[in-house]
Amino acid sequence: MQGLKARALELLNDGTVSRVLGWKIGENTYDPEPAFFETAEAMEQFVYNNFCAANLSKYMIEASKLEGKTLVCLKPCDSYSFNQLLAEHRIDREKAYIIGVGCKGKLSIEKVKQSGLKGILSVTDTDPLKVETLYGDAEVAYKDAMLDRCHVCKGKEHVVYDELYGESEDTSDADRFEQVRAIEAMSPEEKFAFFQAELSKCIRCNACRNVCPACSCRKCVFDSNKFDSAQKANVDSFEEKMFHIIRAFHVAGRCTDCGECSRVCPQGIPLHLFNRKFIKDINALYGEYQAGADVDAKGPLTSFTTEDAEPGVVSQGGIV
Amino acid sequence: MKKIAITKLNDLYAAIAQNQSLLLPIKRAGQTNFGIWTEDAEVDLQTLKTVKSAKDAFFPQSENLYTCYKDGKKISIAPEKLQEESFVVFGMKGCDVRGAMVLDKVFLANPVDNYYAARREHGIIVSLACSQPEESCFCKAFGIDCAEPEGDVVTWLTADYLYWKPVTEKGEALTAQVADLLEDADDKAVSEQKAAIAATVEKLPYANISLEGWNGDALKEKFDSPLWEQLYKPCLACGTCTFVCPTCQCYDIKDYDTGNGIQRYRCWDSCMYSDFTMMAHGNNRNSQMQRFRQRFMHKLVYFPANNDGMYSCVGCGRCVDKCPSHLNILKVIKAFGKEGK
Amino acid sequence: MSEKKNQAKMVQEISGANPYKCMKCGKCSATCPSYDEMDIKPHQFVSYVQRGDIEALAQSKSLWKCLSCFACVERCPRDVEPGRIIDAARQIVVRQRGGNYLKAEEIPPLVDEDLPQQLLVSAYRRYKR
Amino acid sequence: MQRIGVFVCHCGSNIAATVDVKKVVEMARMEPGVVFADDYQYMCSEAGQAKIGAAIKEHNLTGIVVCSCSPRMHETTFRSCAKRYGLNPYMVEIANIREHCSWIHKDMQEATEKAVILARAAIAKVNLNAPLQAGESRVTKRALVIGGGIAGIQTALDIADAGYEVDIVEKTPSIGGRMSQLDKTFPTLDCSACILTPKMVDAAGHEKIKIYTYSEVEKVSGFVGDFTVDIRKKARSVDATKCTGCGVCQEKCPSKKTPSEFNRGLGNRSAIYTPFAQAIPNVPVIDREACIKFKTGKCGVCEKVCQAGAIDYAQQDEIITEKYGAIVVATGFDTIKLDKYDEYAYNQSKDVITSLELERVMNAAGPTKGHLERLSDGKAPKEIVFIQCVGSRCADARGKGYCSKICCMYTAKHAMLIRDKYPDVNVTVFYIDVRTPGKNFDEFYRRAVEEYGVNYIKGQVGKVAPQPDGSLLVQAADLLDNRQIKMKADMVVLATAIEPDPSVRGIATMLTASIDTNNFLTEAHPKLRPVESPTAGVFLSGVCQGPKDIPETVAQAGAAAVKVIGLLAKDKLTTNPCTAKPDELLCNGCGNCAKVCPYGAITYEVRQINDHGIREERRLATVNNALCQGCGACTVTCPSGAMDLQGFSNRQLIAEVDAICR
Amino acid sequence: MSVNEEFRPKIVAFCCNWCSYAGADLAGSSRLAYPADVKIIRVPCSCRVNPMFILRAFEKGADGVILCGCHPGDCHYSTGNYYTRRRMTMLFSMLDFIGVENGRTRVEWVSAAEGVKFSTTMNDFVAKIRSLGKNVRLGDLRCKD
Repeated sequence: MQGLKARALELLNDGTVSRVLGWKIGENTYDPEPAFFETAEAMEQFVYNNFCAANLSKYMIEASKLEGKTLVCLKPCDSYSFNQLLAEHRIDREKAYIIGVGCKGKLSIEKVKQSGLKGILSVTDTDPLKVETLYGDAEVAYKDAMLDRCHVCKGKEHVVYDELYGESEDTSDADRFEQVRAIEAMSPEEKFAFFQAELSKCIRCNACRNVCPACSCRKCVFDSNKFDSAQKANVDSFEEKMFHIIRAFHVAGRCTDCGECSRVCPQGIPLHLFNRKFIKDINALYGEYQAGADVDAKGPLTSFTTEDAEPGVVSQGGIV
Repeated sequence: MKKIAITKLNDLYAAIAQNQSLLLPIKRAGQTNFGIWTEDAEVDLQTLKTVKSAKDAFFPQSENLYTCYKDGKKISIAPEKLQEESFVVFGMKGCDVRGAMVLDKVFLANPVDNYYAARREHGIIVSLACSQPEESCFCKAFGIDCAEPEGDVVTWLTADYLYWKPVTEKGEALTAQVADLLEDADDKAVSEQKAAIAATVEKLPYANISLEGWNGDALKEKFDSPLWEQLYKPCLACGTCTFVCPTCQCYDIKDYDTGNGIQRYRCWDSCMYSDFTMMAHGNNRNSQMQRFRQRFMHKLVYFPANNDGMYSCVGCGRCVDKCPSHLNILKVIKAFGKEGK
Repeated sequence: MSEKKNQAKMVQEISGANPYKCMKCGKCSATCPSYDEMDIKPHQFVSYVQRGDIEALAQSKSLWKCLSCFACVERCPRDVEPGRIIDAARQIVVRQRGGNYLKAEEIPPLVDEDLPQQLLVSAYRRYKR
Repeated sequence: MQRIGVFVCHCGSNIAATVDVKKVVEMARMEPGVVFADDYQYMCSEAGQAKIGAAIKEHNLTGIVVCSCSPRMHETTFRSCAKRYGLNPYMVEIANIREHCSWIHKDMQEATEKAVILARAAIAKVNLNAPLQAGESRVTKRALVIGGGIAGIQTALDIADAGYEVDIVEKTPSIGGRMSQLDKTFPTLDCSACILTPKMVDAAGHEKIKIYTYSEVEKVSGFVGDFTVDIRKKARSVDATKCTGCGVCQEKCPSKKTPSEFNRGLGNRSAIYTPFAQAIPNVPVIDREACIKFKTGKCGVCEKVCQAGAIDYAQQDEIITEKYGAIVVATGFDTIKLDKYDEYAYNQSKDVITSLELERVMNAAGPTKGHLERLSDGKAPKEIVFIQCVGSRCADARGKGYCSKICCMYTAKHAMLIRDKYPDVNVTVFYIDVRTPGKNFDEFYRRAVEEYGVNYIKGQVGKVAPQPDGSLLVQAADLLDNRQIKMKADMVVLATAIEPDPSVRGIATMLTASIDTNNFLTEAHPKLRPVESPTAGVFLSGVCQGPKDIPETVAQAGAAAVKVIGLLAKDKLTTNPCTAKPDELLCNGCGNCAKVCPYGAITYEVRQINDHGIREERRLATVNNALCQGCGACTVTCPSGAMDLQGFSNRQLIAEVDAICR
Repeated sequence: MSVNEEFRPKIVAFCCNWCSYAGADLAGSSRLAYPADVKIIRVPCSCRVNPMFILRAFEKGADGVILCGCHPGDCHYSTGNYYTRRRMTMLFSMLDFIGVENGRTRVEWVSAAEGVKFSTTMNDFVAKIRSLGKNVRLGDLRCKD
């Protein structure tokens, strides 16, 4: 981390970049916040640890409007989001100096809490995590504290960068589509009950949307009056279904599966399931596609072949 | 002081629910929130903080105000019925109870909000002491005693018993309804728990955070501080902090066309949203910095200025736990503290 | 009847070939080194599959005369690949019969490293009985 | 708030027999915005229209709904009616209560209920209608033809004969194209040059036609009626105004080892050359790659021998910018590469040639002066094998999935010509199918078999193996006799698949004209608009659109010309007002809408924006109304809803949905 | 709902102007009956239909939504229906995924000459929706009468 900080400082000092987009040390190990650093003094608060989960690529939209280059720290999976934003002209490659930072799977304090620990006073980002709580000390295995998305890691390679710093590891140890398949196997009644229970928790805080690098619209369709669709919680829950279906549809073929939506949901709704369902369908019907892997790739929903499957395939046994 | 064995809690719930609806923390799809008790509900008193506060009980996230019906070209209006039956909110923590009192300042002041007032009048609060406070709790800074919260009835949960102490008339009446299930108890176990809680609270990292300088007098100096420009940057402009907050009281009024008429409803709004207080001419706050600043200035400066020094933060720490960018009121207070202001 | 259909379906599944794509150009037969020894010619294989007459294929000399040289597979312009079809038919016969010409342990010394794997597998099938 | 009038038509008894029109009128009066409703026997009649007109005037109507027959029938009628009475024609909506209601339902109550709902939906929509103005754009009365083969020449001649200026851009040094390389043409066996050359001369001499040879289209901007095109005139190194075409330079040029493109590499040409004797213009070019002067600085023979002083080594490429109203693509074809067909030994043996190479061999001006001989040893072949469908009708990646269409006929022609001129030569044709639809085509093929004794064998060749004695062993199947054939041949001719000329890809991109998976240009409609590209103002001529023979090419060239003439004859183009329209405050500039636009109507520009006080430069989508046809594909691709379709806006369609589901 | 009162579904049919709407006109002029439950909305091309419209219809009480366009390859705008095909496949798959009965939505290619197909398609679709019953999973309760 010190090396990364030193390198960032060097680039800031020699004028290569006008600011650094990274993480600022939090109150504790586990709550670093995304931050812009413009001075050497500010850089003292720079931190990069295993709790730095936030995907910084979306902040580059605003950073691209600023004078000078922004040094941005991207983890391997974040670099896909960066590419996708680049493909959609939302950010300017020339305005970014990308340090591809190493990632060995990111940790989540929620996961630590889910292991039953309460009143956490301090925690390390080591394997195992050493946790000091008001009610005693404990240890949590690194894998157990890792974000769900890291269990289906996209790999250790950055798809775009100017220089690399630190080692990465492919932390995948689960089947990416296992949950999707499990739901597909349910009866319509079970599926409906499952999603009804999950979506009824939704408080329409829009965190999923606002954190999503694919949801980069200046004004979301749910915030405008274009479709007479509500941004805020409605008396009937239909709006939540509408919101999540349409949101998933809008990012279909553009979602890099970065998992930020599920990470930030205050109600723990597995929102990535919607996106992954689309990814799975796209892979099955239109060929393997990873958004953000290739800036020049044609998106699956903005292209076609004359031989595509008919929509009826859904009622004829579904898309396998 | 009364008590009931925790093995018999379900009987207690059933007894309460017989006479009025009962809201209490229920775990659903992995998350605990206040909900209406049913036979098969999974009651969860172990989770310290429900994701959303108990605010919904008195000020629901969405509620109908009235409906317009159309008959040919004639229009008639049918107001929504106000709350007429009593209900019990069980398991509110000290911070949430105080949160309701903050809301009272807003909705019960003239002009009184009828919808809210009716719910407050018919709601009976059974609060629960926090046996195991957590690191993000800082209610003590606002003078709240989580070991003995306010409410109509106060309860304490120990390993074996729920201790029950009616405080108000409403509380006494409720106690009378369930008297058959309760047995008399002494204060010993409760005193022990209160002492233990007090000891834990002292160890909480933010329990004694200083609010010095946060009051109506600080308005201009705080408002103009350059710190906001730095602090807001990671904010995603989502509404998580406002929606989990027990005191955020802003709402928006919207219309819904059902095809048979128009329903006018109100729903929580968030000062983090770009259309917050949007008017025909546009918006007063057109940058996220201004919206971000609004939230904290409101809680720590404007509100106390208008309400005899009462902050509209109760230190529940939900926003601290839930902010996707790990921003929170504590970091704001501390940032200003460092500046020496 | 349904047994016939099943076998034809199985041939298609095993070979991955779609006999209906054949446009009867005969390039397979033109290219086949064992043509003269076959009673059913490579370009005719697909007709048997289309008719569902796998039994006739199974009884044919061709089944055992195909060298699995894959010249037809290589040159078929329609991706029908008769070599795979006959290989699939052979496999069905082998599955029905069971029993092998060779013992497993006898194989490694006989294997030439330079031989294509596909050829080996197909040879195992042929000399299995 | 709109002031809407609703007019319910009885259509005699067509509607009134099953729909209670009075009830529809009564119900319509209840709908928001409706200030007037009435019914009439025949709304489309003069009296009916007068009724509408009177109501527009009397009630100050801002929009009208006509409940009648299908809009496909009378929408135009009622729109012009509205216009006559001072109402914007796009403030009219039709509720189809005849085809979609009265004619298919028997029960009066049911049909009436449905008619009310349909009327209600139309009213809900018209409440949100906005007046639309059809735009106008000017037409530059000049056409560009890309490609100077028979397709391009014919198109240019037809356009020019109608009195419009045409420019032809041809990338090689001469016009003429593939047809100029052919020896004879089927089914008449007349000499290709004899029928093509006069056309070339006509084109060159036509006062309305300007020919840019050795030139390429470099950039295209604009849209139908108003294209701006940059043409790169490559440096010829010869001053065309001075050159007399005497040919001495070519004779004297010491660099003579460059394979001749015109002869398909079967012979050589000099560094300074005209591709063939009848080239137009008859002005040579210097191939700078091959020229000794350009390579070493020494030589200069051509300059010395040129009496006219036309040689100009310093000549530079020239960019010509010209405006056009219409563009015709006539880029033609080439044969596919045979690298992947090892079994035919094309790369191993000189005696395995393509049919196009055979054309050159047979041609009196070709590398063998028209003598049929083996290219390896110059001996006269005794046994010739033709192989059909080489790379055509191929499902795999080696070839093309389509039928090249011309091979059956030219092979019959070749076989016939050989048997005619060299009766002692045996000719065998291996075929999969013989396809000869066309006037006098099958008769032609039968003559080859019946009169000329060409041996047609149903079956494909599996392998051609060059033998040590110089012959070729052909191994094939005779499917009808069920035997395998192994025969020796002296020469093998491959009917090689044709494919669009590779240059078409770049041109299609410049024109935003779509191409299919085989690189053929896509037509606007496969049946009804076969010579138009989906991109307005772009037309297709010849094989660039799909395989075809000369008469078909000429016919299509004429058809394309007629379409161009029809376009150029107009002074102004009226544009469809129901076009896509982006909301500049919502647009992200992400570029997805342009990806699905079939007409290339969407481009992006960076503009200064004032978004509620926030001033910044943004990349924004702009729609060219002259190009947009109003399909709406972009609107659904746009996640923020910035892109909307006028006349079928999101809110209008939602209003209809709401009204129906109410 | 009483037993003898037949369930009358609300069905929205989006038809492209060039093929399917004309097909529906042909069904009309050929007097080929289909239930009055079907109400047609005219769109320029099937690719104009936003998934939002379909969800909106269900929200407001529709029991079935059918989308008709030109046959693939015959689109008036040459490629519109190819995009429709992918979009609707995705949308329908998602509706199925969240447990909405998958017969409630359908895409059918109907040309201007296929009046018979239009009519049989609508008859068939209405029968399917009747068998599925009222749409309860994808509607806003406030819009139910």
